[in-house]
Amino acid sequence: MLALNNVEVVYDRVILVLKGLSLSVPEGKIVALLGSNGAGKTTTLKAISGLLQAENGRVTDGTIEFCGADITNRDAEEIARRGIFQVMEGRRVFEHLTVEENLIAGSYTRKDRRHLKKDLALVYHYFPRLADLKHRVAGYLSGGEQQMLAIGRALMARPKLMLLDEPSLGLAPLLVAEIFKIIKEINQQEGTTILVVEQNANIALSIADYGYIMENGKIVLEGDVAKLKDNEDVREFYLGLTDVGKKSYRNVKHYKRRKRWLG
Amino acid sequence: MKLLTIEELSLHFGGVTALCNVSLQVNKGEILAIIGPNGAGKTSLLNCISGLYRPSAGRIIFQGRDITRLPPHRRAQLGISRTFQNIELFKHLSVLDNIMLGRHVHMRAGVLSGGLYWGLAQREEVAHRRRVEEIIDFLEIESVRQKPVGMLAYGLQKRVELGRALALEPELLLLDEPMAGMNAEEKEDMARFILDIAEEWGTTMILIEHDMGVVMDISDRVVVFDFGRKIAEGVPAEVQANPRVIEAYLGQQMGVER
Amino acid sequence: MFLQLLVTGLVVGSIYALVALGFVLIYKASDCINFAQGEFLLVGAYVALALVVTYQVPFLPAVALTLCFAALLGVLVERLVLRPFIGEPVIAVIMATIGLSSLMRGIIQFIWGTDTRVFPPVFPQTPVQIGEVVVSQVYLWSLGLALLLLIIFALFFKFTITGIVMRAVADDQQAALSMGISVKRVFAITWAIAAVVAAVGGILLGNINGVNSSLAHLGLKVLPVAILGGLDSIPGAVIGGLIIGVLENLAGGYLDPIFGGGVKEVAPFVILVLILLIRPYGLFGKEIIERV
Amino acid sequence: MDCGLFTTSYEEDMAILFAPAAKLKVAAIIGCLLLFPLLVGPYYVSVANLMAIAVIGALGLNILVGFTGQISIGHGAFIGVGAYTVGVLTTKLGLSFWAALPLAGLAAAAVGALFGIPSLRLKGLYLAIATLAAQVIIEFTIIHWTSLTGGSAGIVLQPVSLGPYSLANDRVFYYFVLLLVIFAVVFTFNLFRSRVGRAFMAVRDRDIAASVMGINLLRYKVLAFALSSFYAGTAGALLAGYTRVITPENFTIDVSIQYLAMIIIGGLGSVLGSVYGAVFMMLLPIGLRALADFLGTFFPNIEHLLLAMQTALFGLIIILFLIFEPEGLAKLWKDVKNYFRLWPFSY
Amino acid sequence: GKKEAPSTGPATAEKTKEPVKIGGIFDLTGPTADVGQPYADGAKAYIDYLNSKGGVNGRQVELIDIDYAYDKTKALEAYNKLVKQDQVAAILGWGTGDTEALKQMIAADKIPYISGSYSEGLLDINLCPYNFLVAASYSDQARIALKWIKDNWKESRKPRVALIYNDTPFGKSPVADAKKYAAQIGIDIVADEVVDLKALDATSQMLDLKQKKADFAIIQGTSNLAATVLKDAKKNGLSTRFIGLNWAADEKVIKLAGPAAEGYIGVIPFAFPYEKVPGMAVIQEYLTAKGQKLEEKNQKFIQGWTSAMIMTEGIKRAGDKVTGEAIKAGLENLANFDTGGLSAPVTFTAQSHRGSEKVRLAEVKNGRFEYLTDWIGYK
Ligand SMILES: Nc1ncnc2c1ncn2[C@@H]1O[C@H](COP(=O)(O)OP(=O)(O)OP(=O)(O)O)[C@@H](O)[C@H]1O
Ligand SMILES: Nc1ncnc2c1ncn2[C@@H]1O[C@H](COP(=O)(O)OP(=O)(O)OP(=O)(O)O)[C@@H](O)[C@H]1O
Ligand SMILES: [Mg+2]
Ligand SMILES: [Mg+2]
Repeated sequence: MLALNNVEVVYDRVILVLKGLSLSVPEGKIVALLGSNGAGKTTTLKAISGLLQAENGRVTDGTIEFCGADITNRDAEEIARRGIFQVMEGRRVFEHLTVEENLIAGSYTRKDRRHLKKDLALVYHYFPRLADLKHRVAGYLSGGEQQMLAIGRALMARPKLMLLDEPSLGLAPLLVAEIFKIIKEINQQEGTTILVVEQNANIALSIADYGYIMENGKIVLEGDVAKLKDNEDVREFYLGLTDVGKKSYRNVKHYKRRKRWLG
Repeated sequence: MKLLTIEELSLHFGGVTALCNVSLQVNKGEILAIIGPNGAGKTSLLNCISGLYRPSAGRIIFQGRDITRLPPHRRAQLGISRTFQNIELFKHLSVLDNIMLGRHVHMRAGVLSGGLYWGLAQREEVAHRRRVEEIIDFLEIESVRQKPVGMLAYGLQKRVELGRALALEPELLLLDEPMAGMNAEEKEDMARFILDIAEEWGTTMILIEHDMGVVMDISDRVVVFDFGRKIAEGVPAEVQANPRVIEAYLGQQMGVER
Repeated sequence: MFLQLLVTGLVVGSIYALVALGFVLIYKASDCINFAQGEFLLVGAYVALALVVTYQVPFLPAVALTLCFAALLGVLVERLVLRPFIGEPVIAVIMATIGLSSLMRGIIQFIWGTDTRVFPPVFPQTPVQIGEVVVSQVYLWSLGLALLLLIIFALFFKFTITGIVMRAVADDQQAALSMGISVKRVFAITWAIAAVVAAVGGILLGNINGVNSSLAHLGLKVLPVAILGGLDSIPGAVIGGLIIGVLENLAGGYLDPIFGGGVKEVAPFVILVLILLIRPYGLFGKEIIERV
Repeated sequence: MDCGLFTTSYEEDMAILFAPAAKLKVAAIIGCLLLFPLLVGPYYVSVANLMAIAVIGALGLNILVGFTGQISIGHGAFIGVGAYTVGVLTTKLGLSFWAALPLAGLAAAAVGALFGIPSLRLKGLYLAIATLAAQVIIEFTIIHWTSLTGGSAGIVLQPVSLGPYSLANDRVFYYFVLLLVIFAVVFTFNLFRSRVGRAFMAVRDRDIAASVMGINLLRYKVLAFALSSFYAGTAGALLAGYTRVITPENFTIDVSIQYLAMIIIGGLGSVLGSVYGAVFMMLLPIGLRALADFLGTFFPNIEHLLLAMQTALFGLIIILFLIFEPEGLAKLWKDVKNYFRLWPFSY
Repeated sequence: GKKEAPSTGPATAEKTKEPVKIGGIFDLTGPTADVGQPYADGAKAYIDYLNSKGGVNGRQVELIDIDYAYDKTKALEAYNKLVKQDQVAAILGWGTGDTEALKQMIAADKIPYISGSYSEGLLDINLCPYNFLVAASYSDQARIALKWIKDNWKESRKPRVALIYNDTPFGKSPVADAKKYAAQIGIDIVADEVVDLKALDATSQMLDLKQKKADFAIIQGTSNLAATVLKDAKKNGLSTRFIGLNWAADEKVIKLAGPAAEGYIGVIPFAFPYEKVPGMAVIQEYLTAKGQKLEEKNQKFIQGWTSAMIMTEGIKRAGDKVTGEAIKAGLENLANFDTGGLSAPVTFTAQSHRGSEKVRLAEVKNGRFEYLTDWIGYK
């Protein structure tokens, strides 16, 4: 459904961030994109959704195809119209609008307004909490509530492909579990294809079908979730597991500190 | 030894109750973790302690002194320092300047002396620069010290923010989700810094964090909030087994994991 | 005298409200103040004047044409001048609109000179007598028109999807983009509407005693109105306009003889500062949400 | 080429000019500035003098807007406070200009600080409009406090002398004001690499974080207003001493806007940018007039057109600048320098 | 600035001589541009005319003019440029405020200066030895208007007069003198109304006038101000009669105010284009040669023309040495100088630069100023 081929992205004409990245997202699946900080995950999503331009970035090489059409360097609004919806990092709800107005704004690209009521009901079905908060100003919601709103807003657009950028950021464990449960539900019941970027590898890999790991602007590892979970490095660096099971942050400290002193 | 005592603190925003009758004690030298669902009032509590929010009722006592009505900068002078949930660095300034700003309360030079760059101002700049370089070494950010922080990667920015808070040489350091958005490896680094600070500088810390692994491992005591109220308090293992905490925050899975 | 000043204040205030509406619209959609609003007003007045006087177009068609022209101009200005500033800091945008005002003023001066020009009488010249108070009919028209437009816009922003989307764009342009909202289109619409509103104000004002470059000062003068009401509040613009209109006229009437003129010009600003000290976001402005 | 410089101590690392090449460059520039009035006629010296005064004013505004992030549309009025202080003190109280000069700075600083107080609660556009109110209110006071200020007619000063020299002499004034400008530039430079200046920038970038780092927001914001107005007041006093005619038109909102344009075109938050911006904005009308004269010899009618378009061009240039070089002349200059530093190895 | 180069220089030998440079500081775009533009046109036209007739003493005159937009700061800049850069011998200036502000420098630089301002303040021969007023001062104009009011007053009570002016040195110039004189001759000044030069609204001022029941109001301003006042007076049903001093009374007021201008009285120091006087024939001839029409010019054009004529007459009488001092002496040599009926005869002496004390009063009847009086003074 979505395919990136050898994509290169440059910011401000000089900063090369993506260095020939390729990945593909099959229809109806959930794909997880993992990677360390600054690897370029957000950049990848922005390259897909066309938001790069707003930050003075460009795809300088390679192509991005969506449903067979080339969408490289197209306008964000056009791409959104084609059915790609990005839920941005840090939630980015419209602070001064109420929850419901936020959701209505989300349905902007829908041609038929007749389903508005139904769509709203659907969102409230997935996120009952939002129904209670309908008339609250979004800027004052707590982090988790804002995250729900951001995803709900995406649902309103009925996208074919939903790009999620770190949906678990700053959320309490219970909520993280809940949100990922809902993401899975949306994927299964609405058939929405999902590309999710996450730091919390555990939970991401628990719902994804396929995973990519990127470092430094390139994909370094990819494969079925099961295969990834078995990989040594993934276990150590992303899942925080050692051979003996979960390692303790206290122990890490002594080990690393010794290393620092020696080095 | 009590460093900070919070008595019956309440905070309202219009109809919203962010904090309700919260009482809490922080002992000198400990790492106290605060956990709780989103919107439970954790950040609001830190904001009250650092003076950004003015509580509707209650008292905050720091080192035996009632600071409830003091403005933020006075509290900084008393030795309360913090980091923020969403990085709040001075984006256009270099790493060095950001951390130098942490030294602000320890410096004296005024406009005239600074503008002439003569006497006090010059001596002071050099002396404090030395302290700042130590912090930079400690946090392992030597290579980026001259870069504007706005250009740095997220993880590095988090470190710079910690450095800036540290430069104040606080008695009490408030950390609001220092590990949010980090991967396992970076979390390890951050955990190491926090433990080193506690050990080498003896700084007391209040830590908000959603990653239970981290909380369990590095905190001495845990306080749990829900809907603006304190619902549990104790050593990590105790809290983790508390059914109320499991229900409100951890969820079944997390609760039983250990 | 008091009654007369009060009534004059109210009707003048309604024109202020109308012009302030232009500020509010643009602020709502793009978080920026358009310092060239006064020049838009002037263009509207001059174009209508040229159509009526030079090309002998009857008044109403001339107004319609002017409004179309204003809309086009708004779109054009947005496209050529403001578009590159999407996402730039406030000060750059302020300065750009200041530059725009200078540019427009120069061009206007080049085309129409600096002389005062007068409309052939459109509204009946004889004033209306209400009790002991005399009001000229143009003012009554403007009062009615201003109120009508204000109601329309208030409803528009609350209930239409375009209105909601415009507010969304003001909050977070990038997020709006990511949802397929065409920020460019929203801006174009906003500027078009703002220019049209300004043109309406310009035509009304031009009909009072004629048109010259001093009409553009109204832009600056009305800024306190917009701020007083709260930069993003449509009811704020109305109430701010009326308050300032009345207070200014009372101040002018009673204090001008003491100070030797000019009180009318400062009074709005003094009132403004006092009110801002108590309410930093004006009477009805949205607070800047600052959470850490 | 200044690559490969190593420093061995923090003192050295923190010096403004530690490279010999930089020292040489500065010396050369100062040399040129010293020679300038000997090479050109009095008219150009007088233009340079007004420019120098503008530089001081622009530095002040940049401290407030560029470095501390408090938008002000009232700078012209603060300059006026300085000018009128000199005017009143010398004509009404018979003080000498030299005594009045520092007092003018202080008076402006006091007024600036007063209008800076709302900055604690007002942000962004609301603050900008509050400073606009300051502009209008001060202007009103100047025009209507006729007994003190001479109202719209203004004040005419007696010529000022500096020992045996008269400041009315363009060259004498030039050297005097040049000294002040150099001092002001260096002072500003230093300020922003030490405690107070850094605090200003912190307030600009994120005031909440600044307060948590122990910076007293009210004090520093008001201080920025006061300091900025001190520069403004000094500029005003110099203007009064030089032109000897003070009238309200010198200090209108247009002047405030012109100063804003200077620092934006020069570069917000850049000391040298203030200098470039002031020079550029002062040269602009002269350049336009010269261009009109020149073109007029070929096309007799175009000069009229160009003159009429002066306002328009002013606006256009500002817009184009903002679009194509939003960081101002300072950035442009840096780019050019960088280009040539690497030349011929630039790619 | 625009250089008035001769279009058709007659004698070739004389062309080799250096032209005499004079400066012009005009308002073409500022708040007084309504009258400033035609004035500047008139002055430039006269210089052009003069050059086509061979200039003065065989030398061409070059008028370097600068538009200062009624801004004293810009006037200062312009003055500096004219004196320091162009080294002009004399200047045709414009406003009261700027001329007053410059007077110290004018005296120090010895630049003969004929301004469009007829402010009494410029007549102090010790302070302003180089300023010359070519027409009755504003104070004199106001006194004449007051005297006329008094002379034509029929009722037993004192007439109530209001003063309407703008808040500039120009506007305020006659106010104090007028009040003093009114008290002397028994007239009550009942109100001071301040109206902006470019104002488009004077409602509150007119309401005040109405309340104070002013019989007359004397306007010191320019055409625009006068027109706004007349229109708002009519809208608010005032019965006050308005008298405009020099700059507030010309054809433009009638054009702008339309029917509201009927009955408006002007204090007129210069001739209207439609008057049949010898000086007008010259202008007619010049304009025809240029393909322009006299009917399209207004009285302010005549005023500019006449002012330039008087200035160059001074230069002519200075002889070959065109220094400021010589031109001053030349001007002080004028005694009952006849401008061809374009203004009252002009006399300057070393003791007084009050060129004239006489004006005519005219009233708007059927859209045209018609004289009520001959040249009169107040004494
Ligand atoms: N607008 C920009 N201009 C210049 N450089 C940028 C810009 N945005 C991002 N970068 C740089 O690109 C690199 C990748 O950034 P990106 O945000 O894509 O990383 P990420 O993988 O999403 O990291 P994180 O986990 O921290 O969100 C970083 O080094 C960053 O500094
Ligand atoms: N400035 C404010 N104005 C209004 N309401 C606020 C403000 N700050 C916080 N709140 C409200 O107070 C409550 C507590 O918020 P707080 O930010 O303290 O939560 P938190 O525990 O830090 O949550 P999270 O884990 O998401 O950061 C929330 O309901 C929030 O909406
Ligand atoms: Mg990211
Ligand atoms: Mg929080």
